[in-house]
Amino acid sequence: MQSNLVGEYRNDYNPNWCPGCGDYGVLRSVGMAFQELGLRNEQIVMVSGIGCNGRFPHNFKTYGIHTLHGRVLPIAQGIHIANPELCVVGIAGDGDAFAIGGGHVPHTARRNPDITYIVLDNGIYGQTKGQPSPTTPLGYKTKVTPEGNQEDPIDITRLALAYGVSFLARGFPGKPNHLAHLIAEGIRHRGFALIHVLNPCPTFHDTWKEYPAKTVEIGPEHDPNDYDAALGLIGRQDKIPIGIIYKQTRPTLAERVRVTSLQKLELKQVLSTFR
Amino acid sequence: MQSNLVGEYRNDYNPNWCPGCGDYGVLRSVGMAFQELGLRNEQIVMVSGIGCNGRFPHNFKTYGIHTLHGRVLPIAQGIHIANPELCVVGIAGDGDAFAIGGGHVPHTARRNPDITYIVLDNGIYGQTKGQPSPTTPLGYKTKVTPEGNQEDPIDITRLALAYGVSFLARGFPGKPNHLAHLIAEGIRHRGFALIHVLNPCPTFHDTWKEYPAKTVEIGPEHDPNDYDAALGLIGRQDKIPIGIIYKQTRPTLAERVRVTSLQKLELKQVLSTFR
Amino acid sequence: MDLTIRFAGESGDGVILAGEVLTYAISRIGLKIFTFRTYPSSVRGGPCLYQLRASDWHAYSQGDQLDILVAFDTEAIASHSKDLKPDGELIFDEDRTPKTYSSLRKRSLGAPFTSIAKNELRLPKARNMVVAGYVGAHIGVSKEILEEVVRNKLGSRGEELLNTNLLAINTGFGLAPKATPIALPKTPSNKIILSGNQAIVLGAIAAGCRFYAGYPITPASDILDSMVSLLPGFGGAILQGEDEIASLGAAIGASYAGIKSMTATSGPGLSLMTEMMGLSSMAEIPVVIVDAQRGGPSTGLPTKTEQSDLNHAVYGGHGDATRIVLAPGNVEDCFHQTIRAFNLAERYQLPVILLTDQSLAQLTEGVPMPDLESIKITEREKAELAEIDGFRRYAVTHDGISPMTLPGEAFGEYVAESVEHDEKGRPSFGPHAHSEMSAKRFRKLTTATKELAEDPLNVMELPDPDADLAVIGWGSTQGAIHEAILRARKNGTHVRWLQCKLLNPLPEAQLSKFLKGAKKVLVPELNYTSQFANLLRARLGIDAISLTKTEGLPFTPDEILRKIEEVA
Amino acid sequence: MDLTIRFAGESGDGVILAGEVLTYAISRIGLKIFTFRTYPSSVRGGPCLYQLRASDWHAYSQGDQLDILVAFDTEAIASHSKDLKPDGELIFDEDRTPKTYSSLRKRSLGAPFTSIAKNELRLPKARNMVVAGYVGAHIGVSKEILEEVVRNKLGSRGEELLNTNLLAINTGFGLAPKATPIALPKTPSNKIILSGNQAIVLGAIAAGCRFYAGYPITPASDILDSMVSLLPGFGGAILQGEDEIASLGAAIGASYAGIKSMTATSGPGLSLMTEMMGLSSMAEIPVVIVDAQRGGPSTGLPTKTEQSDLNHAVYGGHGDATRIVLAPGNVEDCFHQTIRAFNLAERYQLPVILLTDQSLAQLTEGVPMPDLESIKITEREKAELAEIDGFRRYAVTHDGISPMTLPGEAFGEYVAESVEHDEKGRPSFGPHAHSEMSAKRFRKLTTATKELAEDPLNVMELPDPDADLAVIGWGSTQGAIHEAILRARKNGTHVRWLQCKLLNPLPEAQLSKFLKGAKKVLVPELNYTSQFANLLRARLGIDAISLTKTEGLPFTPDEILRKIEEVA
Ligand SMILES: Cc1ncc(C[n+]2csc(CCOP(=O)(O)OP(=O)(O)O)c2C)c(N)n1
Ligand SMILES: Cc1ncc(C[n+]2csc(CCOP(=O)(O)OP(=O)(O)O)c2C)c(N)n1
Ligand code: SF4
Ligand code: SF4
Ligand SMILES: [Mg+2]
Ligand SMILES: [Mg+2]
Repeated sequence: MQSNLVGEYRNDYNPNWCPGCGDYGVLRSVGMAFQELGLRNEQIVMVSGIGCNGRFPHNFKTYGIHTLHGRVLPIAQGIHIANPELCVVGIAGDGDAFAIGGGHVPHTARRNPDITYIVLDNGIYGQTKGQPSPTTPLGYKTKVTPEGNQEDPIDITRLALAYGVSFLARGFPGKPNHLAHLIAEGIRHRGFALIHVLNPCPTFHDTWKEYPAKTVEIGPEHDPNDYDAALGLIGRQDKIPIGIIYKQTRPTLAERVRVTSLQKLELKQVLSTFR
Repeated sequence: MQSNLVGEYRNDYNPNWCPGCGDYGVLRSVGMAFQELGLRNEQIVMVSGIGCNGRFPHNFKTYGIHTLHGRVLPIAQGIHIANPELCVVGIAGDGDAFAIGGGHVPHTARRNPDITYIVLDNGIYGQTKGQPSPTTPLGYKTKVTPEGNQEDPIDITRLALAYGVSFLARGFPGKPNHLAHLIAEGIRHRGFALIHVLNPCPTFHDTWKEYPAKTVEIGPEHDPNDYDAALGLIGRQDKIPIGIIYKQTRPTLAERVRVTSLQKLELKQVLSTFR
Repeated sequence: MDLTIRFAGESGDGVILAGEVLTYAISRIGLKIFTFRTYPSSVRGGPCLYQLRASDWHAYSQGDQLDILVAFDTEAIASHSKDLKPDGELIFDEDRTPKTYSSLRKRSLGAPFTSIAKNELRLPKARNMVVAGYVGAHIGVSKEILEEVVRNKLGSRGEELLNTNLLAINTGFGLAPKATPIALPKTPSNKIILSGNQAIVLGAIAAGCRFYAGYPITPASDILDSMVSLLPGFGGAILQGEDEIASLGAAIGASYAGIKSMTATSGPGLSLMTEMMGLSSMAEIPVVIVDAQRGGPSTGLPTKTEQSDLNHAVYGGHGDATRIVLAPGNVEDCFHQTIRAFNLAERYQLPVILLTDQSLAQLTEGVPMPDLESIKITEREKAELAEIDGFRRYAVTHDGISPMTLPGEAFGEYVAESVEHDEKGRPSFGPHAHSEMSAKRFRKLTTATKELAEDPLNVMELPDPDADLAVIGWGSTQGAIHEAILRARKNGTHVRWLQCKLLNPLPEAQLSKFLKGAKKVLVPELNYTSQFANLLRARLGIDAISLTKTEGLPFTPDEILRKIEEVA
Repeated sequence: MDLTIRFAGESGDGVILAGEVLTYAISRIGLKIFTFRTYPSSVRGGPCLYQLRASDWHAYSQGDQLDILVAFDTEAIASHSKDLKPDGELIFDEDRTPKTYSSLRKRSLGAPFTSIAKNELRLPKARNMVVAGYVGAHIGVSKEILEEVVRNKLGSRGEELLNTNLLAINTGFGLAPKATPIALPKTPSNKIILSGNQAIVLGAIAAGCRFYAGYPITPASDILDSMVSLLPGFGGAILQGEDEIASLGAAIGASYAGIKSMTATSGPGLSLMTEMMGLSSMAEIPVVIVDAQRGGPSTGLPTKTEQSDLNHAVYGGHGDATRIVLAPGNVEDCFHQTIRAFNLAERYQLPVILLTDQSLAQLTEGVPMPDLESIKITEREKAELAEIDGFRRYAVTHDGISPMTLPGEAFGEYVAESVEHDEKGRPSFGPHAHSEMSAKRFRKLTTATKELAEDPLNVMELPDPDADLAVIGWGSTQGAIHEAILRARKNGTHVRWLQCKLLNPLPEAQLSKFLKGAKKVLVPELNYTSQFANLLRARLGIDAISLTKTEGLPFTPDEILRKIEEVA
């Protein structure tokens, strides 16, 4: 039934992902989130980078822009400032978001644009056929690391908290309803929401078996408004918590700088001050 | 007397910083650190970015490279890999290191090259005459933020810990001996050492008065090997701690990937496998 | 009447402000003015220079030699005396320069400016205003006009500041020797005084720009600063990006969502923007990029002028990418070409690069008050919407221009694409899509060439069908060339001249027409590799004599005149 | 003897491996081989193609039409039948294609490959090897040679894998109809089979490259992969950068410290590297940059070929920046031009860009075993050190080349500079420093032009003083042009041909000599805007007829031949 509902947003585009790719599940969850929120198609702008997930927007009857590798956030911010009524959803891979595009994240977090940023973290460069990404686990063998990856992976949630993102959640396409809910909450949140998706890549980094055992849903005892509790949560060694990790209300970027139709100055007058 | 000692490394170059600029003090502390370590001039490579501090290397009778805005770390890593015997010292401003160059920091931290990275944080773009940098305090007025800066500044030490830098210290040119000691310890440390310098810019962001009252030296009760203690330390609201915040021993980048003179393969043989 | 005054001293002396006060005053009297300045490369300290040329004739450049040198210290005398005309005057500060030193010059005037500011006014910082008053009186500007200017500039900054500055001006005025050696013609004028950078900001606002994103860089940062002070008043927004890539990215995003957007940078930033420029070409999203060129390559000479980013503006970036390149020739032109840049970006849905350089960006000129009513604004072509089977954003049209929709408009949904695509914006890597879409994108430039064929903004011309020698220039060299041409003609040399402002696509028809019958072409430009001369050869087969200069400084009219006389 | 076989199917069918086994086998027999492949744009799924041309004649390109189409499924028949010669053969899988469908062709051969692999071998994945054995037998390759190849390729991957593959090959071999229609000449050869990317990696290692930094990007990523498997064995180091800027930065850093360094990328990455390339020019630090071009602009066509980064390679980047651009014409050339790239980078202390494209990077050819002893290696000029008053790193020399030192060498200390500087590398913004240093830097290119004037690696030529028509090509078009020229000559058409491998600075003397007496020049290239033709016009005033193709595919010899016949 849900997939029917999602149909309102889905078009006839055929994704060309490998069989079993986590992206299929995330796609469905995104559609479910739109459905849950009852968004109008034309109100949605999906901004993707380059990677296997780059063609996410093509699957929806919404606005979208398939940008460059690593540049989802700057472009999404421009859209948000230009028209804060839009629902701007960014999609990027772990490599796109945290290798080539990593420099944009802290500054986006500081500015707090009303953007939901879904990072599909498969711990690998899928599109370019299997090189290590910033989140590839230590010791994992890839074509570039035949003896196993020797660089400590980054912890996306730890970085997000250090950067001060105002909404942080983590989900898994193996739990599509839960993930859909997180995405919907991210969109509801007024500000920069980062959704970290633990995303299996059966072709180069298959975690379908691993995550169901490793992840645990965050319970109601966790107060997402508590920064220190959030820090504690992501520091857990035993399990990977999924759910809403952190949440904070702050003015958005557009609330501070947005384009308006208010014109206080007259150009003619301004010109005459230059005498 | 100290300035005499520094003379072994200083040349006749005249820095053109504004009177009272913090850079003068840092320059002296860097020389003192070289002195303390008894480094040979030719062993040192100073790598600077673009900013008021970009001409640091020119003041020393050492090797150096004045690079591009934001690119100190990639270039310094190449030097370190090519010749791990060198003492590679990076110098960059807050804008250079954490705005345009911010994307390189987490990946450098993960790789842990044996580089000492001195970030001269004056909370402003000095060279371009006073625009806000990523560390400009909230509410601070600049030409670009006439109503006061509205973006939360980043916390360099928090980012550094989230990134996993293996040595983190903070100093202040108002305490030149202390700062010199921190730099020397950073150079001694085998791995990526980030020295966060609270650096006054009397022209655009004068903190000469502010810091002596706000800073406090880290006492012997702090164990820099304790990550959580380090996190606690930088979370202090009352004072800004200066001293060695964190320290960890890990293999360096060059230890893992360095260029060697060992040649295990013969090109001729390799070629004949392509039949 | 043609008067060139240079103010020179240490950064921090207030050299620039003194010069500016006189500039505004002289402009109010009705003279043409032209000024430029150099900044020290360090933030403080280092020599600093402001040069003002005033004329009732054609003063299109900063001039060649000085009539008056106002030296704030001995150093300034040492560095700049060589540029004084043989009978030029030196005005110096007796407190800072030994009489013996200054009396080396025949004509020198001095007063103890430092001690007057310190002891009489008890305000050492106001020394520059004392000097301004002194010089003003000396060249025959009235006290009233000087006061008007100071009031207009400082009126909003508080009574106290205003009053001390007025006092300083008046004190200086009184000090000047009564015999006024220079008589200025007076026909009060309503001109406004703008730098190139300011004219660009005002032009952008006039064109409808409501989003500006930029990363600071000399000599483009003033644009960010001016935007901050003006754009919000027009309902616009500003973003200081974390780098140039983010800045251009945000501008493209905002434009995609329907707001006219701009960024400004200098060489290193333009290089960083290269990949993002390609996105604007491929996804067909209008955007305006200002490049205030400086000496290159690499970090180069941040505070010095050069015209060496032309190649990159025209050819830079991987792949075959569409773009339009404009280069204004003076401050007034900066205003109009910026408006045009927005119009062309909207019309042809591509990046438009506006090339200025440090000298044009930072010099000031008197500019006639623009007639705002006559300004024409172009908007992007909007698609008619209907719920058919999907909007064809990249519809293959005869002129290459495909109507657009904006996010928020129902039934106009589409994906703007960075990879090759079909008409609907869906990725398509087949041979047909790429050849068809490449042709469609470049058809826009063919259309532009047609639509702009007669546009007077493409070129500025002084034709002469009898002249064998044709000079073709571009960008900020306009003033120096203009003046050289007039002087050459005065000398009886036949020469025709065209300043090209549309650099890509080139206005081939206008160029051919202009060149008809010419035997030799001289192309003066401020770079090492004769970039524009090579472009003319590549595009039009013109073999030009190239006059280049790679010193980080503008041409003087004399340098160009000499070359004209040499090759004519 | 000239045989073109295409293997087509779905990605995942093992199409490529089947083709490769036959390639190696045929090369061992002594035929010239030439192969190319296309990848689907998605990671898995989508059509996939491997084409092999074998010849005892001049097979310089992938050929025009197919002698044999090996179709793994019906889809492949549908898409590729049109490329079969009228009397070409179709080999198909009876399990996947209805007989009726395949019998549309006169000459078709089928076997139930899928069910044999599944039921007889119990290894559905080995189907491709069954096909390889079948095709091998059909065209007359011996079972022994096929087995040798499989052993050489899979020997190190374990007994079991090897044995099932040998079994599959043999099974397929046995299935083929006994009457062998094609007789292959046999003169065993020692050639090695390399892709362009592999040849570059081996060339780099031969040249002394000991540091490679790169960021993955199609179609350059194979270089990173091959470097990983080879460079450490030679004592070298690899860094996968966080982006292209970091990768080139690390390479420049390592080179500054004395290690020959390289990076490789494709269009989008090259655009991102623009500013960093300028640093290499300004600071005079040798570095080699490989650009495996793909369709552009922007993200463009990642898996398709194009020659549209030439403009950027030659002109890209702000400021007047020195660089050398090379473009190898085939796989063997990739090896030698890469060595040369390092030699020139070291000699002239600047960035050298090596332009390949997707087709050349990923096609494979049989290459004569290189004579390693004859390879000449150039090292950067080392400074004589003495404790005088500071090392003049940027000494102004007559040839522009200033001797260098390396960190670690006492008395050689200096600061490599990104801003304009004096001889010692101290920032200097005066007019003199910039003009002198610009001239010094560009003098290196003048020196290069002189030193390389006669270098046979600059060009490859088939001259003909009597031919009015001259063809000038560059890069990967070499094979298709070569073949077209030979065919044209066979047809009696007079035509001369030069393939240019040194693109900046252009080998003007060789070009002029080659062109002497020619009346028309034809420039075939794979881009929309005739980039090389325009470069020739800009630099040499040559007005060329341009033959372009913008389909993401290489030229076929026939396309070029037709144009030659048309304009000759
Ligand atoms: C500037 C640039 N550099 C490199 C590439 C090549 N590239 C395309 S996708 C990709 C990595 C994709 O990894 P990730 O972002 O994790 O996405 P995934 O494919 O794993 O979903 C790279 C390196 C590019 N398109 N542009
Ligand atoms: C690519 C590029 N963009 C912009 C600039 C201009 N620029 C020079 S220094 C600087 C900022 C300097 O600030 P910071 O790094 O904090 O150093 P500071 O001057 O404050 O010491 C900028 C934006 C440049 N040189 N290169
Ligand atoms: S490579 Fe991995 S991420 Fe990409 S489509 Fe295949 S399974 Fe998905
Ligand atoms: S502007 Fe600030 S940082 Fe720069 S030299 Fe002056 S005081 Fe120092
Ligand atoms: Mg990934
Ligand atoms: Mg700073």
